[in-house]
Amino acid sequence: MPWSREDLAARAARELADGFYVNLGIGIPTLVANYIAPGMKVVLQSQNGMLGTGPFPYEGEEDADLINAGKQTVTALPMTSYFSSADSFAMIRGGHIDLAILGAMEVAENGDLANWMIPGKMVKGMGGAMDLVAGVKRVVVVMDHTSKEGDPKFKTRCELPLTGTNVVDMLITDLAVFSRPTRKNSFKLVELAPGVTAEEVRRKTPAKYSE
Amino acid sequence: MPWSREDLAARAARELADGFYVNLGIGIPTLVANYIAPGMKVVLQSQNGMLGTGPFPYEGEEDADLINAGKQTVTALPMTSYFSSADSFAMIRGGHIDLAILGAMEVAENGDLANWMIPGKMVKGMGGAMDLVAGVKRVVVVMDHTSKEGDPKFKTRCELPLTGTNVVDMLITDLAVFSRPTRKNSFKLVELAPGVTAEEVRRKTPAKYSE
Amino acid sequence: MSVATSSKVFADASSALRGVVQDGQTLMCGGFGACGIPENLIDALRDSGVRNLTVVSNNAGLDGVGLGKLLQTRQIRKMISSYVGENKEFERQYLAGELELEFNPQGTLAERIRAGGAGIYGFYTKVGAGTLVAEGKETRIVDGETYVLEKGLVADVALIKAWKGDTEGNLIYRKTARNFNPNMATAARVTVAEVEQLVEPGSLDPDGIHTPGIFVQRIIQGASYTKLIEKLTLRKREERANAVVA
Amino acid sequence: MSVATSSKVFADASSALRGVVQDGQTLMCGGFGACGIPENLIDALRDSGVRNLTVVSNNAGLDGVGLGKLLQTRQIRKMISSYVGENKEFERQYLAGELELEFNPQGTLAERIRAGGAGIYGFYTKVGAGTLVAEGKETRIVDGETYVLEKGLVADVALIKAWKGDTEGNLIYRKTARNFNPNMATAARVTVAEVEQLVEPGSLDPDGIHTPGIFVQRIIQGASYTKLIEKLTLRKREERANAVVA
Repeated sequence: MPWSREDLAARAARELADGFYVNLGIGIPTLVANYIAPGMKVVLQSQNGMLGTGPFPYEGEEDADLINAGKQTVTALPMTSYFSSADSFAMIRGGHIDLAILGAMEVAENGDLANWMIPGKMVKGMGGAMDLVAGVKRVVVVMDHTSKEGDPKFKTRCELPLTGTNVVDMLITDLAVFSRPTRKNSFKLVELAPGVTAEEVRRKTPAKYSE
Repeated sequence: MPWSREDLAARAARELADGFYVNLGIGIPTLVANYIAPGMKVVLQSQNGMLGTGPFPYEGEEDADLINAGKQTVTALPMTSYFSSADSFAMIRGGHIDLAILGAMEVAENGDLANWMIPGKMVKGMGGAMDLVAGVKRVVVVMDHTSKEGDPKFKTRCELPLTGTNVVDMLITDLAVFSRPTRKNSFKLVELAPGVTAEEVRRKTPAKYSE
Repeated sequence: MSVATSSKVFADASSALRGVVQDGQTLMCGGFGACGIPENLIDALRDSGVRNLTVVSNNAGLDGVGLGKLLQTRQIRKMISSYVGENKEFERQYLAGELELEFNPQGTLAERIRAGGAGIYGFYTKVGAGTLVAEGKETRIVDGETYVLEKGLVADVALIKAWKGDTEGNLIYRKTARNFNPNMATAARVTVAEVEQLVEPGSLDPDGIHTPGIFVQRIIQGASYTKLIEKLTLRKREERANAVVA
Repeated sequence: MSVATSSKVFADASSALRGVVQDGQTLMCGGFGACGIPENLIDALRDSGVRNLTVVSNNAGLDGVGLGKLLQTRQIRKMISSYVGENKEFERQYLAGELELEFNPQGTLAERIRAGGAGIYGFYTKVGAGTLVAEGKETRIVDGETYVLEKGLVADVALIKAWKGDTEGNLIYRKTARNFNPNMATAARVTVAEVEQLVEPGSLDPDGIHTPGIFVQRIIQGASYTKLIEKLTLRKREERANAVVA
């Protein structure tokens, strides 16, 4: 049985460690905040200019001046600080964030990532995605293993325009987890969703990886 | 009769205008603050990270955390703000300061300035001088027309290592004032100290200038 | 409060833009989504009728909100942004070829603006290397890493929104409404700021000023603020507040 | 105050440097002259006995003050500074060829540190073009202006002095004691901060924090502060307070 969205978020949360500064992308990555282990301290960065992003506000406590990078209302914590966009991306680009968890359209066997643009469709823009993958120490991607049409998304080469080259350290799909110790290594299958076989993953994965 | 140090400062102060943001160098330029016309508002920047530098403190009011770029104790004003060194020089380099008044060892007829280093002597460093001359909109230099030994300091070419090339807009010496409308023009003698003749200036000035 | 003490203070947004904005200019406009946008100045810019603008702003507003208002009136010729997904009129004009668009990665955009304000011609960044963003740009490889040369960005006018400001132009922003505002304030020939509270010099903590007055040429107290919330997201009262263990 | 809540808090300067500093490292050290220097950490660095250091600091201290202490003990091999005029022992070692020295224009030094912390490989600046500073560096001419390529600067360790800090590492500086400190805090693998007042999270205004805690790995409350005034300059009581008409 493939992993659900919640399962994916919970699995990604296992990549967190105590004391980590983390940036979570929009969608499933945002859910990761719900699976931080009790007692573990993880500080969330929002690239619009906030370190120490708190949970969503209770009704009536929302503040239009206090949003995350997904433009959702959030709250502050005692540790919170605010800064400009230039300072926020200096933090990101300078390698000060330990981990980013992001969604993807395609990942390639060499670690290339595509998650911002489908040619022919209206392009919304890359936002901070290119900055994050270029700057954050470790990038974990969470995505479905195949598209709704059943087309594989972990490929030999990305066909969509890239967000970054050789930037993915770990790929968590609804079927399996692929990881590599450094960006000089290739990916290895390290985990299967319950009931999913290595053979099924092999069949649905054009990307080369070791087992 | 050549201008005194105080005369030079007073003459340089006439280059100020209402609303100007100004950086004053060490020595005679610091004295310029005493000659700001009554009612004229001029804001002083200290490159160590302060905008709105106030007068020296009264005894007992000095604060070790509050100094100017010459490391002298100063005071704050209601308009004062503080910032980091990087932000301070972003302000300077970005052309936001209207005027810098600096001392010099040599000025050349092409606007080159030398004011930081004498080969063979112990070099103290350029501090912020190179940043100021490269970034500030208008640079006024105040210096003696000749050295103590009588050697001219407004020259065809600087012989000392440069602080900046083609950066001086106006030169005020104890004998005369030389100015140029833009850095594409050459200098013109625009003023003589009382009792000083154009002939005397000519005799003591290897630099080419118009009269 | 007395306004006679400072020539930077203007009575309202329209008078603050008079003689400053004109057709064909490049404008920077602060804000992230609808958060921290100069609402009053955008309205005044629309009312000024200036056209053919190039606007540098992280987003393009929503339909009828923020810069969306200037899209409806067709005053914008080109946007330099990182994300414009919230705006149907934008999409229509862009697909019809009526609007130019230059995408910059968000951090590259912020850094280009900072560089423009800081007198830096350009800088080398890994961001965008090997992607469409690097096309047509100089690159260099150092120790196996590819860096893209990105150039400083400056504007004729910056429209800035702050929380508090004094008559000297010193500004303090509030929470994430800060975003691009302080960077843009440094990068324009003329910066016009609107604030929720205009105060006398000495009222703001000099250690806490985000934008020193030197960067602000004109300032107004905004008439009123809508402060639209784009994506109201709430937590249920019974939910465990576990997003972060502080 | 409780220190058990945060692993960033150390008991004193010596324990904060333990396992962090070692021979041959590059260190950044905040301060402008004697203003805003990490007094306690410098003493602990001297006591640690590490040698052969490259120190990035705007100045080199005075004789027996600040970094001057490390010059006396010969722990510094090389300085990267903009101005070192206050130090006789420095001069002696330099003239004797015992000390290496690299001068950077003050703003270039600050920007190189910022670039290092911001993941920027290098930047083009007009500063130093046509001078000794540009020798051996790449330059480019754009619209008749010459720009010098300056590279980002990083360090193994940064020693930082702030006014207030919380146990999360958030820092606030006081007046002109800020100077290079916040920039250096971003540019080292390990940043150790000393503060005059160590407080609990939530005590500092989140809009007023100069250095977010992410940049600080270790923090101590300094034991005591000398805060030497280098050039005490006073105004006479009867003097006209006219330096600036505010």
